[in-house]
Amino acid sequence: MFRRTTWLTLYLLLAMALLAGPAFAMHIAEGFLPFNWAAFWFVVVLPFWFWGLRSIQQTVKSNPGLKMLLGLAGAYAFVLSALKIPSVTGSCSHPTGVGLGAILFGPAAMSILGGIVLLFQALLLAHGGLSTLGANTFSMAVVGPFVAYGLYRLVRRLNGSMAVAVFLAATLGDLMTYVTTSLQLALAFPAQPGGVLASMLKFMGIFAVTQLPLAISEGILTVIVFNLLATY
Amino acid sequence: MAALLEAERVSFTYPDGTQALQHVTLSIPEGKKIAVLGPNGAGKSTLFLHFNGILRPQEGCIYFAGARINYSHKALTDLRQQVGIVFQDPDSMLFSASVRQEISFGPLNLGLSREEVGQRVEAAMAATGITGLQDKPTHFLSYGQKKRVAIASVLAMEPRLIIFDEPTAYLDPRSTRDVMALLEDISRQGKAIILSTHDVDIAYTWADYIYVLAGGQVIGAGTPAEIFSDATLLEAAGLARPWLLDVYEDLKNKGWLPATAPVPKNKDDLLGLIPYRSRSKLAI
Amino acid sequence: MAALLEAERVSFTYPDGTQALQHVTLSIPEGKKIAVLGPNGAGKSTLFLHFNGILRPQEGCIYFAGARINYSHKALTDLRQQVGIVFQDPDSMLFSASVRQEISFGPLNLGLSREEVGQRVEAAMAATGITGLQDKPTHFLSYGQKKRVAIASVLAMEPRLIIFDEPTAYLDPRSTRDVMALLEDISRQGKAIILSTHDVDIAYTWADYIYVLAGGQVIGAGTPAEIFSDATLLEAAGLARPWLLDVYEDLKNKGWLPATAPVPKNKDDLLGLIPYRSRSKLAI
Amino acid sequence: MFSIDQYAYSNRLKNIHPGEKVAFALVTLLIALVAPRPLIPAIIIALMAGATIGIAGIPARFYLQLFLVPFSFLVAGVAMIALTITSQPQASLKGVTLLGWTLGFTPAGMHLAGKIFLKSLGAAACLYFLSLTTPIVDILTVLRQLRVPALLVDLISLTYRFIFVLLATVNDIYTAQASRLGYASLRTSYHSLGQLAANLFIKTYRRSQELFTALTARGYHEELQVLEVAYPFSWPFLCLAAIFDLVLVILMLLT
Repeated sequence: MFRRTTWLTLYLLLAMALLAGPAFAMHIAEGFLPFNWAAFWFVVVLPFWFWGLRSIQQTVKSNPGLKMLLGLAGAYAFVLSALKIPSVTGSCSHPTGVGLGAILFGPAAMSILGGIVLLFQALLLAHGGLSTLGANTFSMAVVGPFVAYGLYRLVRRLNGSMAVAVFLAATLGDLMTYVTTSLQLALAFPAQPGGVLASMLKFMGIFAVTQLPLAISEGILTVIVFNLLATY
Repeated sequence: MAALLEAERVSFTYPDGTQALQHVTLSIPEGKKIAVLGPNGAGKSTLFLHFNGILRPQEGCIYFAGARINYSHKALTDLRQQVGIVFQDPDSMLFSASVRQEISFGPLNLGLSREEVGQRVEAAMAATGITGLQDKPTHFLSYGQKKRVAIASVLAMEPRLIIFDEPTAYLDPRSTRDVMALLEDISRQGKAIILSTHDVDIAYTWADYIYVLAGGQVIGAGTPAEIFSDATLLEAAGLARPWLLDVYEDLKNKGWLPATAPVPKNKDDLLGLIPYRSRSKLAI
Repeated sequence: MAALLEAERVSFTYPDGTQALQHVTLSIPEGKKIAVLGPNGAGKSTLFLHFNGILRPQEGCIYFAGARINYSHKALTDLRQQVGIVFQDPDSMLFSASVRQEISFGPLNLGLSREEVGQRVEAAMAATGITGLQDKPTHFLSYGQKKRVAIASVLAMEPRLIIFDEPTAYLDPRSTRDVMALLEDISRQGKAIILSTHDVDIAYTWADYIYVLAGGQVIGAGTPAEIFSDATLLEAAGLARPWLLDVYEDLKNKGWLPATAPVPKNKDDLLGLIPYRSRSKLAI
Repeated sequence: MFSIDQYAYSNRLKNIHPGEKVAFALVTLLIALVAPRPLIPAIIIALMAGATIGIAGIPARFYLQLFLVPFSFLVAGVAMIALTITSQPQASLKGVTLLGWTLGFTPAGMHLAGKIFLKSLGAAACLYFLSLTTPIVDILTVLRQLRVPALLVDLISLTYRFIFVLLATVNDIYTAQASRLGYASLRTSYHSLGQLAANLFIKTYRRSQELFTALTARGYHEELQVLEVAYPFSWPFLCLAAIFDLVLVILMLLT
């Protein structure tokens, strides 16, 4: 009897998690991380914020109009992430804009812009949180953009086509974001038997189903956007 | 006159709590020129978005060609083909790389053949006089040209009713004249037109029938002469009177026009009514 | 009348090759109401950006209060305090979500004390009638209200000349009236005003003097009566004639007004010119 | 456009000094995070809900709906924490065994999951108290007073203002596309969305240039200086908040 209930609960929980919304599923919710880990990720992200701010400061000095552009770019990223993309699986989901932003503005600016977007998602939309701002910034505004930007540059250097470079950057940037989130959760909550690795597999398992189609959708969309931007 | 489009007690409140429409009932006859007047925020744009199914009434219903809209995917596709909207800001209507691509967007989404689409694009460009611009990127065009492209992009879908939301706002006088002439052409082809405008002179001269909206309600409906002779209505809607009527009234009050003189429809009518002052006339 | 601002053979070409201004020479007298007319793309906005030093003429020069602008940091700060611009789209002018903070931006840039800034903000809000909006965020305001905030943000710098770029575009008749009344208030305080508009009726009635731009050149300059009686000029600039003049001319042609009758400045003037038809008058 | 934002400007605690609200929310959030027992987050939820609904006047229905936002993440996350997969059978493990691997729950895992769930809701209650009672404009004031770099505050402030402008633009473009059947099928939807994102970017770029021009015309030079609104300190609020947090801390140390 207990077995069956457990099974049922497990099944229901999984179904809910999958159906209830891949929307913003990657944001670690407010208060979810223990204090030590929440603080740890702030410490990790801090140098990137310093670096990003310094790099913006330098460009703004030589070109004061850039401050307005970056401020509006933050709004752009926020608005973009509020759009719904129809996924190949039929459900709807929100793009992260990680790849697009990284290629357009570079990873340094993205660490700041991404952090600002996450702040507003927490304050205006109740997605994510203040205590998890450091962790979420690390996965979505540091790792994702770095991977995306690095891949984009790499493929372009290897004479890969623009479309391939953009697609790989956006898709893998997106995927690496959720791998990072899984790692963050696994570090905070290692499995009793099996430790961090087992825990990470658990979290990745649940994200893989929701995020893989989304990552591909976002890759396709980003390619379309870049093709159009190239005509301007 | 058969009604092409009807709204019956339509109410709509936005998620933020703004009550945009309250029990709006009105009827757009086939092939006629209808002006919708009212201050900013009166609910005109919200009403128009109901006419092609972008918004769905929370109360009441919309009828197109006698049938109640059922909001199925197919019904919406049909409706949006039949009811075109030329939005106020051409910049938010144009998103393609070239003029030709822009105009083909709608017809392609209708699932027409490439040939058919090509023909429609040609026809729409010819009708709006932009054939010469077809290969230009849309963002290089002047404001007036963009407006024409926006109109062509709706024309190419061959709708039976076209809604123009403030088509002359921000246009210079010559472009305004051109756009109004284009509207006249479109009307002559038997299409119904709804025009929203703040220019009372244009509305008075152009419209067959006028609806006045304020605070989400229809507060007046009638022929231009009826609407603009109702001082209370004009005050409530913050509308001015067309200068034509002011001069006409003044001339009548001062005894130059007989009390039975027909109300002039445009400037030429009015000036035609004014007699010459000559010795022979003075002798009467 | 001393010229407050002068442009002398100013030419400017954008980096993309668009020749926006060609040898533009004009003069704005202190405390007067100047209208600048011309089609979209005539170079009006480019000219205005020269007036407060955002753009620097590639040829020719700009004089403010008799002195040639030297484009040093200090000179520019001074110039921008003296010459304010209210741009057409308030959403591109307002950077802050707080009305009060928005208006305080300009005065703070002048290096005034916090107290002085606070007083100026209050005064500017009172003058534009937006004191009641100060606690609302910008994104809750209507288009017309944002326009007022934009005007207040310029007023707070206490400039001697304010440039209004299409202040009535997209506004409904009542808001248009309100904005024009506000302009009248500002003018009465002795400030010079430059207004660009497509509304010839407004320009005719409002302006002391008119410049007509087309293709980056000044193609006409004169009093409203002079400008609008020059048919060739109106045709070249794509301008319509104010209806007031049409009716006036017709009445004159038909013999109702003496050839020496003063050209009416507004509707009341015109209607005042039209005599009553009475037995005694007919007997003359 | 965002209900939370609307309430932030219209709630009954709007005129309390923003510094006090920020401090109260963050200190309580911290207590929720470090509290070892589930009792503390439970008290925090109750009191924050009371303050937000009862004192600030936020409708209860809307407030409860807000807790549904992180719900899918919480349920999935908590389920994964509770879930144990192992090949070494444990006495306390209840679940299904397949091919020698057992998939199930242990009482310890369930307990931990429940604790985290409650703690998250407690923390969320603190976040919601802040976001529902304190307008972003006021939060920016606090950031400036805390000597956060001006550049960062300017960027946050610009982002906030233009979120609304760009959302209106997105709405216009989307409506125009949908009117011409741009979202009639999956294929056209992708194409239309791509156009929307690209166009929005171009418009964003142009707007930033226009804004720069307009601000330069008003004497902009490197910094977006503005006059701060001076809120008086509210001693009653400050005292209540301090007492509340103090009680929580004592409770935490005692248990």
